[in-house]
Amino acid sequence: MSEAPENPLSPPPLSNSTAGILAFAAGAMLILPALDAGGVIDHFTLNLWGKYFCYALLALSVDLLWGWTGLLSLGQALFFALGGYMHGMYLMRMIGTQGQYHKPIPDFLVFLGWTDLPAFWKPFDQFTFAMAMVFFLPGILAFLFGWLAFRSRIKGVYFSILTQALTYAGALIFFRNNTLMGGNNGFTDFKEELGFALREPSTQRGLFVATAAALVGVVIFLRWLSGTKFGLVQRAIRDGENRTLFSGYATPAFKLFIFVIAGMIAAIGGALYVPQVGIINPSDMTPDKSLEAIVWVAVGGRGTLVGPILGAVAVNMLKSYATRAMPDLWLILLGGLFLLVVLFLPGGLVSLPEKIRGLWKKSIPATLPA
Amino acid sequence: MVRLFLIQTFLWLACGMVAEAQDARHEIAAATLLKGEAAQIKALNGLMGQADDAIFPLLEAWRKDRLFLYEANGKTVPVLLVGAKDKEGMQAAERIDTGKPLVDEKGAAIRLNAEDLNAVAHSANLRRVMKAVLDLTDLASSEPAKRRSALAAIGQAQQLEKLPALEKRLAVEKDADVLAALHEAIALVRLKSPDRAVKVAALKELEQIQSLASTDFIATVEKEAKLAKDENLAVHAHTTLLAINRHRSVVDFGGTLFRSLSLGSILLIVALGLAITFGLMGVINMAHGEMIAIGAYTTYVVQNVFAAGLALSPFGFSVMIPGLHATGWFKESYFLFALPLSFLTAAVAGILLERGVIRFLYRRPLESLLATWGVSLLLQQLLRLTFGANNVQVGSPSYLSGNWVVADILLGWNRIFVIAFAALIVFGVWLLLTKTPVGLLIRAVTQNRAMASCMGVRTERVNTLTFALGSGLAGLAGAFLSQIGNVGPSLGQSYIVDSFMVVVVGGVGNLVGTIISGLGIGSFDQFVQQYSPSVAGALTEVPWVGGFLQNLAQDSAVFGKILVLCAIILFLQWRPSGLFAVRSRNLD
Amino acid sequence: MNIPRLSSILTVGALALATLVSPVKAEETVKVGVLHSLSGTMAISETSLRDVLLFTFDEINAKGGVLGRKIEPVVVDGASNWPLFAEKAKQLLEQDHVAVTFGCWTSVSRKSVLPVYEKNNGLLFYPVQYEGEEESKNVAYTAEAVNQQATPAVDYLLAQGVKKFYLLGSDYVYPQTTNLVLLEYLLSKGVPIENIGGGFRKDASGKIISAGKYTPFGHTDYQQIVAEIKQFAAGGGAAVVSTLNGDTNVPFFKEYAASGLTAETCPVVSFSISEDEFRGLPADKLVGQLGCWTYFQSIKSPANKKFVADFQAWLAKSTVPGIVKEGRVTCSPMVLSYDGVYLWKACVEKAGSFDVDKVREVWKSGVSFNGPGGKVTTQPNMHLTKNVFIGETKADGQFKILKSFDNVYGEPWLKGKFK
Amino acid sequence: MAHPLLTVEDISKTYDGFKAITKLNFYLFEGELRTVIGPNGAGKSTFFDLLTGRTRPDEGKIEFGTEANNSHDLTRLNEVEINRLGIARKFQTPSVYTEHSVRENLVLSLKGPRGVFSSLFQRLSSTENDRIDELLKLIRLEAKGSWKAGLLAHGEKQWLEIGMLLAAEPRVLLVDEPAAGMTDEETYRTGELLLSLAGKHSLIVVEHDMSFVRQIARDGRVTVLHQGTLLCEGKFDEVQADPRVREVYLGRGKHGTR
Repeated sequence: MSEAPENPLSPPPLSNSTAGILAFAAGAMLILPALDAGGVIDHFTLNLWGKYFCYALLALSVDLLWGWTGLLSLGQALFFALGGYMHGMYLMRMIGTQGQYHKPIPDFLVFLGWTDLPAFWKPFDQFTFAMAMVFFLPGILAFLFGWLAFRSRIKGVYFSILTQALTYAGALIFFRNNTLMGGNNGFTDFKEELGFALREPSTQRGLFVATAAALVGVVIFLRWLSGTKFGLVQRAIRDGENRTLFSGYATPAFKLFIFVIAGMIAAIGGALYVPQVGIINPSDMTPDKSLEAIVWVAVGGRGTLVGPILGAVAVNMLKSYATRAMPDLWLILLGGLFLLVVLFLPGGLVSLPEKIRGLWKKSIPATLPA
Repeated sequence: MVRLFLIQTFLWLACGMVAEAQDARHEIAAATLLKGEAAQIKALNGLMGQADDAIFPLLEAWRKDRLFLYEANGKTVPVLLVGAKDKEGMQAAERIDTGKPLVDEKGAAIRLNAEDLNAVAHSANLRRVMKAVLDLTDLASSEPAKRRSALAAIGQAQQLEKLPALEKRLAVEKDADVLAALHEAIALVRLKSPDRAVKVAALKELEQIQSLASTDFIATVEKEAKLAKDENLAVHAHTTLLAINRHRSVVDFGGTLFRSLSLGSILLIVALGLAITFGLMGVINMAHGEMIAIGAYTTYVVQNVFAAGLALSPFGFSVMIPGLHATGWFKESYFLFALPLSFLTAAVAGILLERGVIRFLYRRPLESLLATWGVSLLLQQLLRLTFGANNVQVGSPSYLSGNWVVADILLGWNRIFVIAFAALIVFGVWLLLTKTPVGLLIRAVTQNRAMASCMGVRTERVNTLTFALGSGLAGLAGAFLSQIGNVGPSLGQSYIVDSFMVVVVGGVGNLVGTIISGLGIGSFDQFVQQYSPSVAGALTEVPWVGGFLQNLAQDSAVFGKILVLCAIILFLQWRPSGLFAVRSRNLD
Repeated sequence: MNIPRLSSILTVGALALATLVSPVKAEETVKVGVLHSLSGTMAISETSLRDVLLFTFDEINAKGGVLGRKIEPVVVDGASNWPLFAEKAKQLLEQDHVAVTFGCWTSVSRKSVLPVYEKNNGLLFYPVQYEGEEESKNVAYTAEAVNQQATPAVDYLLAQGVKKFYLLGSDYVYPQTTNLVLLEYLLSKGVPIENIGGGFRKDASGKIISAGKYTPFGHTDYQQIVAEIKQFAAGGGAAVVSTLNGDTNVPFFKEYAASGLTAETCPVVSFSISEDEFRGLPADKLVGQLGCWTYFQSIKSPANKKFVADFQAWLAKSTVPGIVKEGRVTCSPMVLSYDGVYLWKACVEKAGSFDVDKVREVWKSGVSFNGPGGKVTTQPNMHLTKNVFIGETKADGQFKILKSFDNVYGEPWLKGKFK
Repeated sequence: MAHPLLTVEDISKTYDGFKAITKLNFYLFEGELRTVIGPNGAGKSTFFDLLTGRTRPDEGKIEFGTEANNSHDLTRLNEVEINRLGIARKFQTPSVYTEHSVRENLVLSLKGPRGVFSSLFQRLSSTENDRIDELLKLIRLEAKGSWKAGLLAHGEKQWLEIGMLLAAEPRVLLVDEPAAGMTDEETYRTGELLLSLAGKHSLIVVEHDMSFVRQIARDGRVTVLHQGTLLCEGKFDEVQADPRVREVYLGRGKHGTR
């Protein structure tokens, strides 16, 4: 035997890029809060990075489906927001009587004429219950929807459009004030989490560390998943679902599993997002938000682990910068940039160095993408 | 006293006498100068029933702020400004009391600028009196529509003293519709009669003519009868109410059918372009909504070109599009010009989009979704910077306003037009695709690109052409939506989800499917909207989620939308590739 | 190879951010935040407020600024995205250290930035009619409270002999709260419950807790609702109280006109349509419909004439990208923004400091300003006393003033007041 | 006579009015290598689709199993269930996972559990590794085990797909045009490989290339389909001599038999 037989089912050594992202996130987890505590960067910056990391989790969930399984879901924002809402319900209960009405139930219930807490709100007084629901509700919804969709072999564009419909329906329901989930205003004005005041920088630092840790954890999990036979099947579904099916793999079950996992990853992002951003409302679950997350993945580079994170951070950084620096033109800038990436850089930012190297070597200008 | 006056009025009317032209003018002129609402109301009441041709235009002008007070030498003269404005905005002035031009001491006509004058004031109460005056005048109007609206107003006012005048009209009135309105008005007024027998007869009459407008008044009768312990009358009133409500449910059903058809047509119109770009070409064009917006803005521009022109300031540069200053019939015809132009503009935009972006992405459909979404963001902001962030105003030509009532079901002309138009463009597209060489090429390329290419078809061109057609249809849809909805930068966003739903449910690549699914989704939505509040109670019986469903069903507009989406998800369980799937034996 | 590549990209990003972190402090100016949506769905309304604020700053700067310092506006785009509003508010307060912010339109945007202002003890001037039920020491509500709009309008309708009221709104907090207050108010005025249209919502025990018909944002199909109103109004004496928001007014009114309903048969009083919104409506079809605000462009006072003329002149020579110059009008939220800037200036000058606590103390002591809509006076509850006008629309898109109520005290807490 | 492994009786299938298969009867016995020929549109692919559960027949029965009272009704099963019974299919255009390595392609196809959760924690045993090496050698790709399958030549992909079928150790192999795109030498080797499989496995091979058919049908029977019906069945020489076959399929010219 000329070469040692490699075993595809043992995870290959960490690739440089994954190691890079892990090192970066782990580093950020320690360094940024330290810088913040030391007054080198302001609380705003730390908070902003916390938000970017939550978006990175959302982007990873999109990529798990789109980049690795070939399922373009326009519904990830729904799971993200649901995760946020589940955590938000706990945070709303923790406001106690510090609201505008100084009543023991959330303000929006008071003005809707409620005097007692509706039954489905009651268990959310418990942090553990709320955290469990962060996983369960999006998980159950993803399971139900995925079961229906995959069972009837809805795929490709149909799947995208159907998930868009799901998100849209979710947003419509949550927009209603009478859903008793805060309506258009959603949840805001949170006061404390587990007894820590949310406006304290130290609490925010803690949340940032939790977010960075969650990101590292998810990256490690996805890294592991991609190395298992499951990962092989997953990518096989992307490249040739029929072959997979005729090889005896019940692809609907695999897709369903991934869909649920992706929904939960998005939900973790959403749950961490809420206390750091301070608001969750239905506009976060519109199809547009999902599309935005897909943009991050496309810009960063799909089918990789680094790409979604890089894309989420880079695009949002640009957005943060441009909405102040060029409030009238930033959409044109962003839309245009995005168009260029899709057209001329299908591999996203992660493929940029290679592309540049390619250009460097060839004096002939690159041809248009196929 | 009033009654006498009215009888007198009708005597005049019957004789066709035109009297006291001077007097009515003088009375109105005097009324404009009176201080206080009460005095003015009294003065105007004096006009009640006078059949003077001057009354109508003068009171109309008063209501529309075209009567002005001209002050000179300490005297105030009420005037009406007539004729076209000249360069300084001056118009000829006409004295109200005489109807003659306003002249200065030397006898020269005075021209005035409306901007410099105070319009004669009027309050809602005053306008109501004016309307009452006009109503009675209108009873003898030559236009049946006017007579009818006058009768409706008189009936609702329920003034017994007007009864004789109404009864007189019974003999004179020939128009069947107006006669029905007259009967209704008389019966309504008679509900106020102190005579119990008259009341019961009036109830019978109302039941017979199935008067929807009368329910509140009958309910009052029922309530009063109960208070007066007149059980019998109360029962009479109640049965009448039940009968009318039965009629109402028939009307509601008919109305819902019509609204279904109209909403379905709108969905069809907005989805048709998509059925071509997405259905036939497989391009997911998220900028489809912006193509619709482009069509709507084109209509806006055309409208303004026919009027006074349009000044725009894109990116801070001022651009002036001159206007034709058209009037009357020609101005109203702007919409007919706007239709082809919005098609063309959107088609050109489509060509640019196809050549600039989409042609690189034919093999990557999901990425065409992303790229066109970027285009959609870009276009929205461009529209915003060009036309402003606000909605712009697109008026409806008079032939698209108003409505037609059939058996108490209201059919708006704009809606009828939309339905007819949808039928027309569907037919047009069908003709184009099946009966023309271009259509043959389009179908050939969309079915088998490689083969068509081998046969010498220039597939690139056909792609561009097909995309242009789809975009053009979106533009056409935009022209139509401008008639029923707002025209603003994010206009297209409201329709994009719906359009995709229609195409997907219909089955990609199938026009018949698109038609059926458009109409089906429209009907589903309208029926849920109409009937969901009445089933809300029953929904509590659903296990687990009953309370939630009931709560949801109360908001019928949202419930309709949500149920449509759920129904679509379940429908695709049954037919995963839409109503009319193109079944193939190929491996995907 | 990959690690340095990645880190280099991130370094560039961090550098870009660093430029934001260290804003250059200029001593002769005072930074003022402008936080409105210039893109997204709310840009339709909010862009005009940005315009009028820039105009006001220029006007004040031309006269020497505030406390001798020129106003330096920091304009950010909230992009109709509420979490972004919160982020931008943080940026304004924590990085730009603005002395005051003028901004927000929707309730949700205000709610999303409120904790940020409270945490940093900032000051936000909020100019748009709102639902009340809120009182923060960090927000100066120049906006109309419900009793400066809805209840006067209903009083007017009752006086006009209207007997039946159909409540219609977009499904969000402002319409819901307004209709709750109106339900109580109408019942207290003796309007029987069957004469209130739009439907009722009951709680678990069957008690009516809210009224009105609600449609989602961006709803485009009002056929069914208009048909319902047509039946509701068939017997005469009815009016529609509309709290429909933004875009949805256009399809509603187009449908309304097409159904043959007019201001005479069934007037609509809208609380969200100002002159600015009217630019997108077929005004000729809506003649006679009612509006209720604390300012109309048609007010014939010298102060207003000057304001309108100056604003138009400023627009004509403005070079700000994205400013539309033609066909512009002024409206209540714009004037309340304008009044807000001048009230802030007055408070700052009286306090002799930009310090938020000092400025607030002056505000609470009662400061007046003669604005285009007449005199406005600050109240201890952070709201404004102002004149209320009821007007009806004319074919040229302006309002004719029918009635005015002088010096109406802004009262945010109305729920339960009329039982 | 033994009970057939695969019993197809009176099946029909119509697509939008087009009769793809009409009243077809077909029996395959254990260990048999059956060659199916027929002009384009004869219904060969539809026939495979029906056997593998990709579509369902409008009528007729398809049963799998050598015992009459213990056979599986394939018309009620889906692709996955049929595959798990041991019916593997090779598609007309080579269908391999282009982004996976050749080795991974085989790993995915190895006989073994196919469930979601088992796949999460499954590790390759050394026997399985040996089996993969063996297969790589058989399909002559041992030097290219770590290549991306997408980079292989067309013929190599065909081989890989056959290898993937074998990895699953099926009872029946449905092979659709295995020789397409191969050189003469490769074609010959493919034929030999298929012949070597007969006996251990049962095979149905659809093919156009007549010299290839002649090679693999030397011992077995040939079925000729025409317009969705069975035209005739028998030894290659008998079939070739049949005037009806000559007319519809071979008769049109000298290039009929190469």
